[in-house]
Amino acid sequence: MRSGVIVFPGSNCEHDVYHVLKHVLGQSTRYLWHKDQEIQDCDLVVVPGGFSYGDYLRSGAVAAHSPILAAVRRHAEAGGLVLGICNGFQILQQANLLPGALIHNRDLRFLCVDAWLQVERADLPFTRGYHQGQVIRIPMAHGEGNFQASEEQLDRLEANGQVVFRYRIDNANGSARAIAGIVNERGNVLGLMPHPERAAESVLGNDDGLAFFAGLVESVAASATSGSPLEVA
Amino acid sequence: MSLSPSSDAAALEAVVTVYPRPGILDPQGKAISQALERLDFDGVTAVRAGKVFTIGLEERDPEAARQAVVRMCETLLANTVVEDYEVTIRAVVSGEGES
Amino acid sequence: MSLSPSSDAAALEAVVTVYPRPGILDPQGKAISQALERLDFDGVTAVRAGKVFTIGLEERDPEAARQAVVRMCETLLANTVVEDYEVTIRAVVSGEGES
Amino acid sequence: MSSGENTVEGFYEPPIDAELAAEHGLSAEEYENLLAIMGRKPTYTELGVASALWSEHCSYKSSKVYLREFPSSGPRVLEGPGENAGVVDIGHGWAAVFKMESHNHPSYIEPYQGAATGVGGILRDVFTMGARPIANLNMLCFGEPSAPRMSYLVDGVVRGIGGYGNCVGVPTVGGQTFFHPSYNGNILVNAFCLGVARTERIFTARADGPGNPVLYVGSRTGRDGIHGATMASESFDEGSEAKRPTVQVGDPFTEKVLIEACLEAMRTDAIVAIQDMGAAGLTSSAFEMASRGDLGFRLDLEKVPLREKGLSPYEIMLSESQERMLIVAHKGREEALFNIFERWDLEVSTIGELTDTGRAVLCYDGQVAADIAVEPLTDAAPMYRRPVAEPADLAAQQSAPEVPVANDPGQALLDLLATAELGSKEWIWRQYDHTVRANTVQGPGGDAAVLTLKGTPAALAVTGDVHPVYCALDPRRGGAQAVAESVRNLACVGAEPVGLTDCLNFGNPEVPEVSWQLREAVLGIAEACRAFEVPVISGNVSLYNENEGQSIHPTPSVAVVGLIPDARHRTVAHFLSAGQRVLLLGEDQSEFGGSSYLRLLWDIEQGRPPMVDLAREARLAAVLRAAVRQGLVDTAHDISSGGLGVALAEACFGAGLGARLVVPGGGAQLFSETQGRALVATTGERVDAVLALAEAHGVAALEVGEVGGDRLVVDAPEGGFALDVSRLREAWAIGLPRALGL
Ligand SMILES: Nc1ncnc2c1ncn2[C@@H]1O[C@H](COP(=O)(O)OP(=O)(O)O)[C@@H](O)[C@H]1O
Ligand SMILES: [Mg+2]
Repeated sequence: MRSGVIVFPGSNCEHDVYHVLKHVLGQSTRYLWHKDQEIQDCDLVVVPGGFSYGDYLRSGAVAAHSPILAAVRRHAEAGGLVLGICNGFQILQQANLLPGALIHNRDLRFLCVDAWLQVERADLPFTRGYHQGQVIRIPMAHGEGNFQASEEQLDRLEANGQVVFRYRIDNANGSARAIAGIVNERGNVLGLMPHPERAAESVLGNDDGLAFFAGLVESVAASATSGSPLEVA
Repeated sequence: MSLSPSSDAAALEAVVTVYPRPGILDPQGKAISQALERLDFDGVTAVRAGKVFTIGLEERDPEAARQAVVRMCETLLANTVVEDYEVTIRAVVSGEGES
Repeated sequence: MSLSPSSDAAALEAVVTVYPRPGILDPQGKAISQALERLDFDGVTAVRAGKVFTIGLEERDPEAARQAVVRMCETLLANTVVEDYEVTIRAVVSGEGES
Repeated sequence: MSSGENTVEGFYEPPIDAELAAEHGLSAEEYENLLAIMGRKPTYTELGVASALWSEHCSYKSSKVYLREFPSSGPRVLEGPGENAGVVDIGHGWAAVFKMESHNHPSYIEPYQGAATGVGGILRDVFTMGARPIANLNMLCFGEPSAPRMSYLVDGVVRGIGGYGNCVGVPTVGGQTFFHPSYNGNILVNAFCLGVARTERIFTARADGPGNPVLYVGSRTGRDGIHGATMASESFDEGSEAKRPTVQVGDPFTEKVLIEACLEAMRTDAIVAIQDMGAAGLTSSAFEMASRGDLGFRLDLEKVPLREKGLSPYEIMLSESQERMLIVAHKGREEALFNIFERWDLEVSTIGELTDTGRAVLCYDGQVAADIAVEPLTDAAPMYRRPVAEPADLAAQQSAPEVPVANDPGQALLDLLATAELGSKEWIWRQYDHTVRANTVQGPGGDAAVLTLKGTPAALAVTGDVHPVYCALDPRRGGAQAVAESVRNLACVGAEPVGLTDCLNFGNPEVPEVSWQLREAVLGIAEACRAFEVPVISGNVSLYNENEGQSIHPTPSVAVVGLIPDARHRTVAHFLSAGQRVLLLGEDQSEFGGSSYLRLLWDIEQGRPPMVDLAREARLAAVLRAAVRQGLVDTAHDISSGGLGVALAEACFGAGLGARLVVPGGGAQLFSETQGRALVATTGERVDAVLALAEAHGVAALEVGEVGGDRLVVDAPEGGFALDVSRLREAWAIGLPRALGL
């Protein structure tokens, strides 16, 4: 799998994702610069966590207008895989690649805890490493991760099977319907608040997140041999 | 709204306020209500918390200025999925008064 | 300032704006200026970013209302070490207009 | 240059006299000395510069005589005190770079920005050495939770530390939080940062090569934090609000970009020296770089990027605006640097050059605002051996208090756990990103934080300690105790200490009792460092911490970095599974001086603090390290504040597991704070192996029971208790937020 990890000024998880893809999984991985106009030769584009451009105004608001995002949009439209983690999720939302909004956590504080996530569907390239209903432990760390959307929109997300990860045990940031991660209708753009890349090595005492990336690698490899497009039917 | 009646040549600035849409969760407004209550401020019926921006403009035509600022709101300053905004164009007041 | 000329019995609300003091670094304002520039909005001379609160009040006397809100600012809404605030008392406008 | 008149057109400069010098904090003697060095009256800018360089903060004039006591060399030490941060070799071609610094006064005035800029400052000290920051700690001392403004201060400080650290993406992995009335009017915020660098890629702030250009990078200069004293002087037109010094506001985004851009720039070979602009801003950074290289420099101050118009040369030299760096580049190779900084959208400008004159010449539009010899000014920085006196009431304070019996030890334990001091600090650290960078093996909540060193089998451990009450009752013992506890905490995760940094927070050194405390604490730390063979590689001193004329408790914070050769050997500080058998290492001596039990339950702050037997501590640490590294234990937790009772309860919380134990003593003795103790838990044959290991090292070891169930049951001759773990946990979990009403 060839991956590109975007670097915005203020990104701070780009090294972590790069490390997992490149060094833990041995995949071809490179950084993409926020001023780049093109994405070439990438199966997967990762929009990493951090505080892009400081996020002083609103998380993701400025990054959504950066040159690379136009290229991400084209990549997504062409069926390429796009993964937004934490700030990356916020950015994809601000760029209208994913629905809803991520507002301040319920108690208005930054929250860094391990989240228990239920995998709602395991038929996506992003979740092939898990089985449906599996509960995994993934670190989260954010101040604006409270997923909100209108009731109709939430119903639509549920009906379409776009809710991919849900908080279990504790919905600490107050997200509507405990939503932690969603996918677009086509199934190739995923955003989630918790950080699977922070739990991808056994030395850290938790590698629940490794299957996330390993599953992606498998999916891409499988689609390459079968020649079939990546997204789910 | 409150367009200043000053001459066309006056320097303009925009004041933009951005609030969570009615019906959308406003954790900040809620927290402030509760804090005010805890501090024994009675008689507060509701609090909405938002952001405000004062934007100095080179444009001297109020209508053109408004249009530009509305575009800024749509693209950057407000998250129109969950927020409403309001733009006021006024002549620059020099010297900031504290109430 | 812009006290509405409505009857004494009108419901009041306060609009409080809170800005970083002049001279103090305003990273948010700076970030917004730069972002607007990157988005090709020319002609922006300066951006100041602050907070705004709309506070519904039971008090019907504008002066008493102002005094209460000033106290809220001093104790909670503004950090007077680094921020200035401004209070406007007005009659409640029902229905929010977007510009 | 004649003085007493304006040096630069357009800026008012007040007449220079002894009074103005005094307002700048210079004593009469120091001012005389300055006149002698200069051979004339200084200009206004020169006076500002000299007084900044000779301030306590920059010159360490009251503490320097003591700091020499610290052992600061060792086989691993690559840079000791004197640089922006200390550097130790940790093998595999890597160096650990770390330092701690205070931001006490600013945090009391504006807690969010004060704490945030404290974090920003210490990060710059570390990355300026060429290191990538990988972990932060924060050591906090607050007043009583019920004191005025206190919950506001706690909330602001915690948000500020989080706001800055989270944004720059450096995990905050630990710290300490203490509450005591002595900090009611003067809180302490000490920030520590650890970075890693390749050993061959360490940068220093030593200027070299006359003719080399001086570059300014980062945020623009505003009127942030310019000398309070000078601002009070009449030299400023009154009523001119805009000229007032302003609170420093942190911009973590700019810092983050600076980190990335500087680390990239450091790979170009275009940098001769680099230094952040910290306290006293451009003044101290420029003078320190020049004096380390025995050179002079010329700055064209009109080239300094300004945030607002009209800053005078004086203000430009003394501004403490954040997120700024000073770089000496190789002449002709600036282009490479400009390209990098511009790629990161950072402002960079050449503001001067190095000279071989040995003089600092500060110009503004060609007019000379200052022309002053560097070396005499930095060399002549005052140094005082201030009078010391043991406090008159020391003997009374140290007299052994009567220890009230604990009729209901279970209730006493619940009450202790519910205090802000001993309650869980999770409310604080869950607001800090402690997992970013994906190195965190053990974050906050354990005895020491553990971070992997990617690409190697090794890990780094880090912890910080100080017990201000012990230090008040016996500063020498307190200083030694802080080091001993850190070393013990590191040993619990299998780490061997490789270096220490300190932050000495004291009251007014002109009070002889305070200078005595300072001396004693330093001697205690030094003695312990020698015993454990831990070099002091960096540090910071914060004096004049007073509360209505009353000095704070002496608070010599220390942070120690340790090395774990193989990160796979992992222990945690809590019980892991039913059936684990629990062992006590070390023996209780029934010591209650300064203890939590006496203070928090009986309001008695008296007695000598627990003895610190350094040889015994070293043996205990050796046993713990060996046990962890040989995989003999899965749980290790040190016994400190609140004694065995609190340590046992804490060990139950991690996995919600109870234990059934029989211990000696009991009653109040469960809360004795004798040092040199730890509890470990393990299974099967490893129990005997641990006992044998302890015996071989001459450390007392006793098996006391077994993990299991959901109750903590402690049997003891003088009274035990049996309590649901959930009940203990509840008390402990909400103690801190409830005390603060947050
Ligand atoms: N301000 C803080 N920030 C982060 N972690 C903290 C803070 N205060 C305390 N902690 C963490 O809480 C735990 C308990 O602290 P403490 O009782 O001082 O530990 P110990 O007694 O082992 O030194 C430690 O893991 C420490 O790192
Ligand atoms: Mg401690």
